[in-house]
Amino acid sequence: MPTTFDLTITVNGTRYERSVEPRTLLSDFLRHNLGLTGTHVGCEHGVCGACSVLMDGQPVRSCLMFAVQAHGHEITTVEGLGTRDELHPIQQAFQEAHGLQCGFCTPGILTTVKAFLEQNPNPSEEEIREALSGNLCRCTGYQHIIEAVELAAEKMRG
Amino acid sequence: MKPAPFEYFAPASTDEALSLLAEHGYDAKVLAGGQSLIPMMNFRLVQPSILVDLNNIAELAYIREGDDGGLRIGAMTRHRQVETSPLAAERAPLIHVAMSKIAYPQVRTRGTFGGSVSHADPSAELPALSLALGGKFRLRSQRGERWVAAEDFFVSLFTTVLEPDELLVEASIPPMPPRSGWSLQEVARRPHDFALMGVAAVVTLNEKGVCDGARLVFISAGDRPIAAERAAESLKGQAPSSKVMEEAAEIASMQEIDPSSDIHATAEFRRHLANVLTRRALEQAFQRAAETKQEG
Amino acid sequence: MDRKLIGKRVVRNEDPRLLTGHAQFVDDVHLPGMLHAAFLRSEYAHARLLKVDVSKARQHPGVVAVFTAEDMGKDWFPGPPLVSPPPTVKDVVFHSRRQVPLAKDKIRHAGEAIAVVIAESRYIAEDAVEEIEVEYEPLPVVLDLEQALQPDSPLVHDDLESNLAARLSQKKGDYEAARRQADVIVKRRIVIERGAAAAMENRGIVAHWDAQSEHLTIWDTTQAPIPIRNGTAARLGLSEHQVRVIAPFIGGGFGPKIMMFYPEEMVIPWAAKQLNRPVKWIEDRRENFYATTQERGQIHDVEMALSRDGRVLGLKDDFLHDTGAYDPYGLTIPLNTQSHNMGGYDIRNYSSEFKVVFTNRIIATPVRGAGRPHGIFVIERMMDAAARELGMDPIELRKRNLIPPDAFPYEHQIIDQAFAPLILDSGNYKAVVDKALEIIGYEKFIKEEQPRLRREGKYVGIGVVPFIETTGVGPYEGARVTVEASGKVNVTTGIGTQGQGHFTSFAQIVAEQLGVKVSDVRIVTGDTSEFHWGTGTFASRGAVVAGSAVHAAAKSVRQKVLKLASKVLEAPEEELELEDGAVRVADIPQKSISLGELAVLANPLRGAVEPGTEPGLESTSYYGPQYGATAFGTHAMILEVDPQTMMIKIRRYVVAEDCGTVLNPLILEGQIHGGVSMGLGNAYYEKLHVDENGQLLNASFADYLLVSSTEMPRIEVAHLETPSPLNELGAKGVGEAGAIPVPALFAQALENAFYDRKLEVLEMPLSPNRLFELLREAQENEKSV
Amino acid sequence: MKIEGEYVFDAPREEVWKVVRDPEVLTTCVPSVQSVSKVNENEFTGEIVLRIGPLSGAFGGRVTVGNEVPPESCTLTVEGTGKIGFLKGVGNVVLVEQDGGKTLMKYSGEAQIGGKVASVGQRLFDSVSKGMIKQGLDKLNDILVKRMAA
Repeated sequence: MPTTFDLTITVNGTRYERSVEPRTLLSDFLRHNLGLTGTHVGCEHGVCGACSVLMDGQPVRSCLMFAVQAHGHEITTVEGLGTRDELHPIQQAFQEAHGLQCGFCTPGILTTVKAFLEQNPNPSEEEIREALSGNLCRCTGYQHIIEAVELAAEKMRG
Repeated sequence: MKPAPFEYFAPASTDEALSLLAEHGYDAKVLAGGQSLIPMMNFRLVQPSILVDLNNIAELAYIREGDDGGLRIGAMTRHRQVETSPLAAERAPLIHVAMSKIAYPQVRTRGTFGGSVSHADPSAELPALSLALGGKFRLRSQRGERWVAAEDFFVSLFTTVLEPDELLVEASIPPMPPRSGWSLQEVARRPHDFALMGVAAVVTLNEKGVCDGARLVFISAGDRPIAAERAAESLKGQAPSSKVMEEAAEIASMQEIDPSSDIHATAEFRRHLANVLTRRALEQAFQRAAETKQEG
Repeated sequence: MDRKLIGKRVVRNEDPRLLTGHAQFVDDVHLPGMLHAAFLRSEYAHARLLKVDVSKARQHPGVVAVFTAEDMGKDWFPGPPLVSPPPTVKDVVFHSRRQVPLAKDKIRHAGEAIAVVIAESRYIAEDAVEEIEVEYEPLPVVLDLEQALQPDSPLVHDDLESNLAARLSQKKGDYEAARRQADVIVKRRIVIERGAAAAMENRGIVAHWDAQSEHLTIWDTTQAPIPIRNGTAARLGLSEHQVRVIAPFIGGGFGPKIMMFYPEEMVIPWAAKQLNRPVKWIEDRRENFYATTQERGQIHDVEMALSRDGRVLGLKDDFLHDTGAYDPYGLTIPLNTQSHNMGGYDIRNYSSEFKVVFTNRIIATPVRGAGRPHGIFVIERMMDAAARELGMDPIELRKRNLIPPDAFPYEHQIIDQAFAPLILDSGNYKAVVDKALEIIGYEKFIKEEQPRLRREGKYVGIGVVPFIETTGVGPYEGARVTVEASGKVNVTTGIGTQGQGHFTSFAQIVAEQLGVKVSDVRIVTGDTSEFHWGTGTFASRGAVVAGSAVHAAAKSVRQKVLKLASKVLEAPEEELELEDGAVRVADIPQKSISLGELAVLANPLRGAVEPGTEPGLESTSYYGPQYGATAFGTHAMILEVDPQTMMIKIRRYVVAEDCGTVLNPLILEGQIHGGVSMGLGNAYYEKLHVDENGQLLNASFADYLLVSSTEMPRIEVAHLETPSPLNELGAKGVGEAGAIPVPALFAQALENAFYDRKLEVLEMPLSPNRLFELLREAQENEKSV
Repeated sequence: MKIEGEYVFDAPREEVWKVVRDPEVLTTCVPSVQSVSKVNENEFTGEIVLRIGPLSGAFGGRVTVGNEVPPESCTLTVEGTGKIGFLKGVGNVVLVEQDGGKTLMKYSGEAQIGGKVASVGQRLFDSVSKGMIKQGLDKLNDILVKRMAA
């Protein structure tokens, strides 16, 4: 049997202790070991952005990290934003502006946008496009996503 | 697309990392940000038997002012840290502006300065910019420490002078001389892709407004960052004019670079772009140099 | 009809699940004891398979089984023909050659599956795949469509005389006679290359055989669950009632997730049954480039005959279509091309023959557009070439040839992709073109802005391209609408859904009829245990065909509601209205009963249901159009190009669209935006690069370039509505529309930008490098003249 | 992929021919060769462990020599297969005498790369092949210069 590593990780505020093979990708760990299947896997080579999660508040590709590397860190996935009954303002904005179609790329976009709006609460359209450059979407042509981010920024500014 | 198995070490100090490298040599692969290495591992193009992960080495992540007034950047400094560093913006604006061109936000939060330089991808910005700014790198192994100038560091595709037991621990970027200007010009299919062609120009004017020195370094123009020395030399002693810039562009694009053909661009198109971008880069760099002259 | 909900910007019912990560996609299915599969795929595009040695892989710790074609025994046979054999058009040739579960004896495209490893984890399965040893005898590769038809070409299928898979010609009027009358003949060769659909979610299947109940459940990323159920049952010798196929949330379809019967769809359920354990296979991105179908490869030789005053007298287009290694999907794509070759123009004389060619490439099946962008690219490029030849404004030339509003239904006298007569049902084409021209400010741009920009040294061009889209084809779809005791409404339909907003647009249709809130209508799609009949989501037919079935079922339930309520409330049906989840007597609002209460009354626990009636407020309806509804649109673009670097910037993008009755403008606009982004990919970014040996050189998102947020322009959309007379909703499809005209539009705008060079674009997609080469060629041609 | 180029050796043609025609010497000049064994006069097999930065892969390979016209020209065929893909190259080598005891080598051929490495590594082919050929020929020249000196 290959060597496994014991790791402690906090995901969406919950602490988990698990034993993993070092080669286990963080994306697979979140989805299959922790059952947090909201994080999606689209390319596994770091281009599509569907697997983006926040590590210590910063957006990262979970397919380009090994789970062991998240030992001792805090991860936020889409499940850590709002709930179905109480959507996070970003999620609300995405529904209102129709910022998603098939919804597959959406979790990675929501986490990316969360970090982005925390750093830049009043972004221009160009800055939004820049911020989303690492998240591919095949359905929307991005326009409604951009409008959703503008709306979310407005909601979060209050 | 799942990586093959490997043995994993996550040393907490540089010394510990060096001892692991000394022990495992060629079999060990260093994992810095992993934004180039892990995709290759996922494709199983790379199957290292041992990974030495530097991400727990806090002492390697810093941006400091150098004794020479330039910048000292620890190997494990994330691109994002450089991108948001006022010190970097002030001391090495060329590097600072390049940061937003490196891949995507999510990659920049992981990718590291030392990792990018050590990976020595001829299409990457940081190797070329380090060279354009006359930077040097501090390499350490259990055998000792050495400084290597950027111009001596890059050997060929993905290959540097780093020995298997050696680690790049720090980059030193000197300040530009007074009356210097710079420019980074790139053409990429999409803004965040590897550039089809790119050029970094750093020029210095003397008090009379004549070019005192220039550096032109090309991205995606050969098997390593390519410095166009003869083109730079041709500018020396000249007052900037479109004629001298065109001549320099011609020399660099036709004689000095050695671009490849791939599915995105033929070597011929790359040379054409190099010519166009060199002229644009020199124009902007001289413009900036002239402005600093007025300020100074 | 006064509509309360149809046509409104209703937010989507499905979003909260998707936004919180709770929507189930195939890879989210986790079953106890589940195993994971990985395929060994051919490195060669064309080779004899001499030996496959799986012995080492079988020994690998954690591996449960390894199967090759040999191991499948009598269960090894090709997939079904998916689209029935071709119609009885004169002299049609069609050789059906279908894909196999695992390659035996011969490899016909790089990426063809050779063996499958089933292991405790995907990681282990991939480790073991590397231990399979294969001996190949490489064969010369068939790639070029013209060379493939030469007598000395190597053969993709050794038992055929040539690589000709099919041939079909269609004629309308008399092209030769038109040619003789013409003042001007314009001839061009147009080349269209392949691209990938590249849905963000790759394909995947989970199969679970329950030996005790003898029941097979399959979760599949398919656009067509019912055909997959039927086919799987047939393959495994089971009743259709023993197989349940669930297409849960799907991360984008765009065509290739159609009822392909992919090798994996044949192998995984079979393996799960063999091993009596659930098996999951999730395609990775690299596999998606090698194992998922693609589209677009064609070569056209076109001729257009015109009169001096700009009337198109006739069109002739003979073309080659690349079907790849097999042709399970019949003639859908080239027939679509033939149907769109005349665009929205009144062309009386038409002649077109296509030859479908086998090559050593992945199978071609429809990808968003499905042959239509090709047809539009051809006719629109010809229009531009003709305008230049005639010295006429390209828009004026188009306007002179548009089908006038009083000519509908317009019969083309050829057949469409569904073998039905190609009839354009309705439209007001000129109004749509004018709308696009008005929004983009065509006259002002041409007369004022462009000259000014040119004086500034800028290369800024304008393009305007009209197009048709045949949509909503048969055979049929069905739906069942049920009012439940809670007062909420349940709707089931057989189609799958991949992000088109069916959970909302269908709910709007039902809510409109039953006076309930859209959010109180629950839509179930893509589960064969919920609805037995239907085909799938393709050809921009979901909203039209399934939507019409939903509409019919909802109307029928409304009748039942009114009938029962009339009895209960003791009021004539005409005086009743359905509002706020209740039936009430108009003008006497206190006299009302909720739908929930009515549903309970309709399902009595005591007493008797009257003879000749059915219990429940429920109805099932089907809709099958005689022929499809045809949408029309016009896109316009202002494009700036850096003449030195070939980098582009789209300054404005306008869409005027007439897809009949608009169900939900928010969703409609989303569909258009997405289509345009894919079309822009087909115009300037997305190309599958295959080398001379059939090796794909860009099997990653680093090298296969999807349009990202930084390239996409803002799109201005205007709607015009000419309801289709073919269905009660008046709907026409729109799912593919956005993608169709973009490459033609881009080419036109580019040529217009390079006003001082003789640039002519006769290929798609372009790239900066290719544009650079074309400009060089143009320059050299000019020199040599 | 087309491969084409020229190289000038600091040795006379006969000497160059000898080493080119001796796959045992020739294969030692292929960067990263691990082992070579002779099948017959014209055919050699061996193993190459290719290392390009982090990329590394073992290839089992075969070199055959054909169409000999001593000391002017021959055809070299190189085939290799490994975990990350396969490679096949056929090249014509022509030697032309130059002044001062030097020899010009002209080579041209076709290389076919397949499998995993082809599908995602195309950006690197040109650079890698150029680099490897240059490295190999430099090494061959070193051997020649040493032989001449000896």
